[in-house]
Amino acid sequence: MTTSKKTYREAVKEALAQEMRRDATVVQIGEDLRGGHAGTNPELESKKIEAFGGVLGVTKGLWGEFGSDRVIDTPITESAIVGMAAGAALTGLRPVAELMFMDFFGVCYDALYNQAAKFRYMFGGKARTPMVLRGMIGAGFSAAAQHSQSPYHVFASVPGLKVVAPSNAYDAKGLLIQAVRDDDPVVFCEHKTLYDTAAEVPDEPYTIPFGVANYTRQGTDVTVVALSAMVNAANDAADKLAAEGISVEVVDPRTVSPLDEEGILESVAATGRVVIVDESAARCGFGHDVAALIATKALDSLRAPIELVTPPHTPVPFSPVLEKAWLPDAARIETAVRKLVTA
Amino acid sequence: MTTSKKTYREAVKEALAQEMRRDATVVQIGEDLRGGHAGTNPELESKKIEAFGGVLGVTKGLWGEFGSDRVIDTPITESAIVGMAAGAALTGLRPVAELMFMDFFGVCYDALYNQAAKFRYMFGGKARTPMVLRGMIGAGFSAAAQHSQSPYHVFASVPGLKVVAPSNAYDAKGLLIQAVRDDDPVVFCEHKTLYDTAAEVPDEPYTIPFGVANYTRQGTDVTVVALSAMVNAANDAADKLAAEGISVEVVDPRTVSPLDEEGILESVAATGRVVIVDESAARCGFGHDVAALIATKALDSLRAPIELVTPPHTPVPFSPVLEKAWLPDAARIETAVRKLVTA
Amino acid sequence: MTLNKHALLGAYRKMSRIRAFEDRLHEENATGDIPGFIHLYSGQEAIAVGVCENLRDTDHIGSTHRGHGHCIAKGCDIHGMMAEIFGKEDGLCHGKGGSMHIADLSVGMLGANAIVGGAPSLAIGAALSSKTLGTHGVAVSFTGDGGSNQGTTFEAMNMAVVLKLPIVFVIENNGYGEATGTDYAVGAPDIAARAAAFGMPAAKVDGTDFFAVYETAREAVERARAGGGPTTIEARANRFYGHFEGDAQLYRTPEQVAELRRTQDPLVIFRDKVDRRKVSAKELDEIDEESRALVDDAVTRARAAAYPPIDHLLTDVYVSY
Amino acid sequence: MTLNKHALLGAYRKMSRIRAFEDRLHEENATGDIPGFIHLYSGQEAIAVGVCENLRDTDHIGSTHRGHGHCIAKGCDIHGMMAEIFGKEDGLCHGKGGSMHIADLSVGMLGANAIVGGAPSLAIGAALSSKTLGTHGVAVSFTGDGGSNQGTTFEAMNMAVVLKLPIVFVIENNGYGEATGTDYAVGAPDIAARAAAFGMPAAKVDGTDFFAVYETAREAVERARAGGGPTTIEARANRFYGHFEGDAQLYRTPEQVAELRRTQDPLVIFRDKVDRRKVSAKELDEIDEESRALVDDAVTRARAAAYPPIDHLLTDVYVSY
Ligand SMILES: Cc1ncc(C[n+]2csc(CCOP(=O)(O)OP(=O)(O)O)c2C)c(N)n1
Ligand SMILES: Cc1ncc(C[n+]2csc(CCOP(=O)(O)OP(=O)(O)O)c2C)c(N)n1
Ligand SMILES: [Mg+2]
Ligand SMILES: [Mg+2]
Repeated sequence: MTTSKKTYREAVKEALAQEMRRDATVVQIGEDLRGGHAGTNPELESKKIEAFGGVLGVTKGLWGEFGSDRVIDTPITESAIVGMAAGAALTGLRPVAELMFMDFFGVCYDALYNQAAKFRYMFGGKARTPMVLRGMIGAGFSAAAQHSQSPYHVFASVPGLKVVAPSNAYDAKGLLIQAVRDDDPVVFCEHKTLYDTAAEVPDEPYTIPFGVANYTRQGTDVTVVALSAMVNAANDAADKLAAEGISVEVVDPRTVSPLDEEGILESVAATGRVVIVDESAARCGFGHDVAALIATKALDSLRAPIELVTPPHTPVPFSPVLEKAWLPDAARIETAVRKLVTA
Repeated sequence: MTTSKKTYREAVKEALAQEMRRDATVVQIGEDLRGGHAGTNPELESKKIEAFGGVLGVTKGLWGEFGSDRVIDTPITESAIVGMAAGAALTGLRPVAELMFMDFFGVCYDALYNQAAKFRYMFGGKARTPMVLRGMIGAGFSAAAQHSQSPYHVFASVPGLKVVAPSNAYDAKGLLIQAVRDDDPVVFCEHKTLYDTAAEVPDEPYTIPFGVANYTRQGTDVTVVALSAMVNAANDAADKLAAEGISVEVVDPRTVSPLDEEGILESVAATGRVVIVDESAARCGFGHDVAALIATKALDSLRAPIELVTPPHTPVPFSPVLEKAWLPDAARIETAVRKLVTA
Repeated sequence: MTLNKHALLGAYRKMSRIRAFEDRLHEENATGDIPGFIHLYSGQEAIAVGVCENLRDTDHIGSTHRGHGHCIAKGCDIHGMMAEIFGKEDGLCHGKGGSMHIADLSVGMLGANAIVGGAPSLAIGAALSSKTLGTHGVAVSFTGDGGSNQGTTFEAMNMAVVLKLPIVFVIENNGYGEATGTDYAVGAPDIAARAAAFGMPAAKVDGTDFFAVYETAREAVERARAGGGPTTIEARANRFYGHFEGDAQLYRTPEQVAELRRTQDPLVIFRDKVDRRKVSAKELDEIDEESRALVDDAVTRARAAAYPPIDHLLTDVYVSY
Repeated sequence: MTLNKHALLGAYRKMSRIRAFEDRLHEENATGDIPGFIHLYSGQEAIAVGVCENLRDTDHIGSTHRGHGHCIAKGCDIHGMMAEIFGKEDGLCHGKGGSMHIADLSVGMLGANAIVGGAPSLAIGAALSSKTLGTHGVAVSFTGDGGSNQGTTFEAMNMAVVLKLPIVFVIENNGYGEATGTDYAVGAPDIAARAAAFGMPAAKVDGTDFFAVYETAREAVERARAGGGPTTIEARANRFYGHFEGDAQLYRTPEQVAELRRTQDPLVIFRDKVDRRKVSAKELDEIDEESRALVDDAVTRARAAAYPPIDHLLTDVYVSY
């Protein structure tokens, strides 16, 4: 299998394109996935120009290859987007809907959590809803309080939803292909600060199973559980601490739901010390979920209290100085690790 | 101060009525709070008949006293209800909006979590949003998957929201009056199975501060943290276990956010064993939040792993036999407690 | 109107079954043995049946909390429905859904829906599937007058127009959303006109008259099937029972309800309007008898049926934590 | 048209300030020193100003992601706005909000809003306050053509009609929602007609013509203030820059934009239409000068201003965990 250096953005796009080639029932639905419908530029249709290709260019190229029937630009109408995707998934398509910023789930959450997520159970196992909802998460772009959130913990608390948050280009491609092929609704969270990060990524399609954590650093003193963009911060901290002689293991669960409980517990059992880094929330977030897992199932292996590194319980501030202080970073992780090993 | 026996339903209604009498800026907004607007029954207006008074009779009587300008029946339009309440709160009113079933937050969540909750911070402290969002939570009524949920964990994860879930009539009245007087948006969760439970409740208005837990049972062997309807299950379990010689302390935080961290940690420090009972979610729920609190701040006092009693990670099933198995009950709490004391 | 005898009897049979089903549920509910909330469809039969008689098994419908009529009209099994409403393992959803979530994808029924305004966007999804897969299928979204005020409904309408989807939005105007009058809650008196302003043909029809509904729906379904895009139909009828079982109906008087039952009963109106050369009163009486017997059997079997085994709590969901 | 000289100069001053503010931001953004996303209002000045010149300080407006023009029209301080956009402590929101969340309740500005369709329901809330408290205040909701497709917008319209709220819904139709044409995304060609179907007066107006907007808005605001309920105004104008700064604008050609700037500039049109006996070109030129100087000063001060102290991260929220 050949590989090449690809950005996270390219990896996502390649996954979508390859699945669309493989399976004619895969369609994309969202706002400005292409951009330029109607409007007035005479060259657009004839030259197959995309005016946008997604607001950050992720879907650029798909419309040219697959056309308006499979790359469906919509009005600004998220509840119809998600509801339509759910209904289409029930009836033969595999829609990939895009929410642009995941923060927008507030205008359309019913279609996701009360409808799509529940069909299979509520209908006694007689329905399947193979849809993916893609969207951007995360702070770091000065996009302010309504465009910087990471609500994957909210989605993960819903039975019936699968929730994915890849930290690198390789995982992004493999997990997205898996998501498209999955028969349950999957929420796929793309961290906006990761789009330009690159990795060696196979050119052919491949899948990464859900619920399998990735150990991005191996170590013996402290386990750091981190997800999405926080994995990079954790890796940086681990590398820095390694130089100081502290051996850190970084566990990236990759999927919030299902969660690789064993993958986390095994590492904690070995190190006895754990830092959980999480961007989602200071209360009732994903970090708390992992902490509860450990406190209920591996308490005896803990040699020190769990350290939880999250943003403060405030909205995301706009000003870059405040936003930087808001976002967990390598320095805070290092402090937490040092506290544990010296405790 | 005189008291009288009142149901939870009556306590809620009395809180609303007394606050409306005290403060002319308090208004009620929701669907069928009165019921009967327009329609065709000629007696309605002349005799001040309410056709509904809320779907379970909670607001019955308010319209007769305060009229249509302060008890505002709306179309079925939750995003306009919550958004209108938020805008009204910014501009001089103290609206109490009703969502009927909290499960409906999916159609209107943006107005709550991206707007009302964020104004104060996002506007640099220059705004206040004194609104209350009331609604029913909870399973046990065979109301099925879309009318039985308890999403207070979702609300509590939002900075800027206060979240209340009273377990008895006394708390319901005092906390609701507090909520109406509060200058931040408050989500007030009424468990539908509690409406007919009664307690001695003062007739005069009174407030209960947010963030102060109530010890409904005092004990020395095991701490049980429980909220809303789960408090009754916990109390039942405690009484039963007392007969067996196991001394259980039941801590009812009453408000999910802010949370009385000290009130919980103090009890855990004393008993060293904790069962957390929570109806919200099997993943990323309120129970996990409490477990994380203990595992990060009181690990050393723990003599055994934390026990978490939640529903399974499934939607709420309709059939009564399945719903009963879904809902945590006294028996499951007893099992968890026994496991801890014999560990 | 080109319905032959077979079609006329078939249509009446469905209306008759709905009526028998709902009237019986009204009684069964009084025994206290039916869990949860139920919302009865009696009085609106001509709408569900008038529309669905134009549909194929492979067409799809989205429904509401008041869904029994839509289920029966679209061909759901009466026994499976009754067992579901009683919460039994034999139910169409094995007891996991209940009255507000009855679904049967094998006949194109996408589910009753306990969220007002939930169905329209799901239904346009089914329409998108038809369009994309080229199946020439049509989707129908049933929504109440109350639900016609939800933003989700308007968004689905606009999307359907933009994508020219094969869908019919049926707005069942029964005069009330719970206890609130349509004349209060719908700012403009005309729901169809509101839909028309979204850029699609919209018609108003007497929803107590099967023949009128059938004709109007036929045109809309044909247009959709031929690629002509969406239509809205506002159908006016009445519900004969309360909003849910247990509703004291203070918003109308018993005399008003009696008058409605007397003058606006879709089954009676069918009998009045049907061509007597094709269909005799006796044949219709027999159908009514047969409906009651069928429902009676369904109740007996549903009551006798087993509840789901407890371990089914954890099935039908991808993973149990 | 009864505007006196003072009012005419006042209106032009606001349009001129908006233009100077946005043109300068376009340049400042190119330096890379402005954090986050900005959306410029140039080309639509006559809408914000034509509407807001009818409002009092105690009236309220809800706004959009493209909010600078609304802020200035409603009287927000230019220095406070600029500092906010640069993320500084002196900003109207002390740097916590940014371009998409500028608010100043003291002048009735309820906030720019980064959620498309966010403002309409907030604005009806302000209208409800006026009605309930008897202040005779009026609320205005600004929404784009794209935002006019959101269900939240429709729900607010219906609620406003039902409760007869003192509100004006202004739909700014600039032909695009991001890169998608209005003629694609709005199923029916006529946004005003859609609003009218909700049961309120609705007007279309040339949004490049201050005088036309002012007159139309005056009528609507007077009706609202007198208790006559809501109105919708669809105002057609163009944005001269991309959707956000950084947009390559492939959906239209540079020639098309140049043509728009030449023929549909609200400031030029104002100059053409204003009564020259009351207002001279020189006076308007002076205002433009003054606007540029003001904005220049605002940039200088904003750049020099301090960022918020880190410990402000935890203020302005009820409690820090
Ligand atoms: C989103 C949402 N809001 C409110 C309700 C509560 N509710 C259930 S049925 C109903 C009335 C619906 O009225 P209509 O759409 O006219 O249907 P009908 O009951 O008349 O058949 C309401 C308000 C709900 N289930 N979902
Ligand atoms: C709920 C929501 N959906 C999508 C977006 C992304 N978005 C921001 S501005 C915009 C276009 C808005 O178009 P329009 O309402 O016409 O306003 P304009 O930009 O033309 O002023 C979109 C889609 C958003 N901010 N919020
Ligand atoms: Mg109705
Ligand atoms: Mg626009």
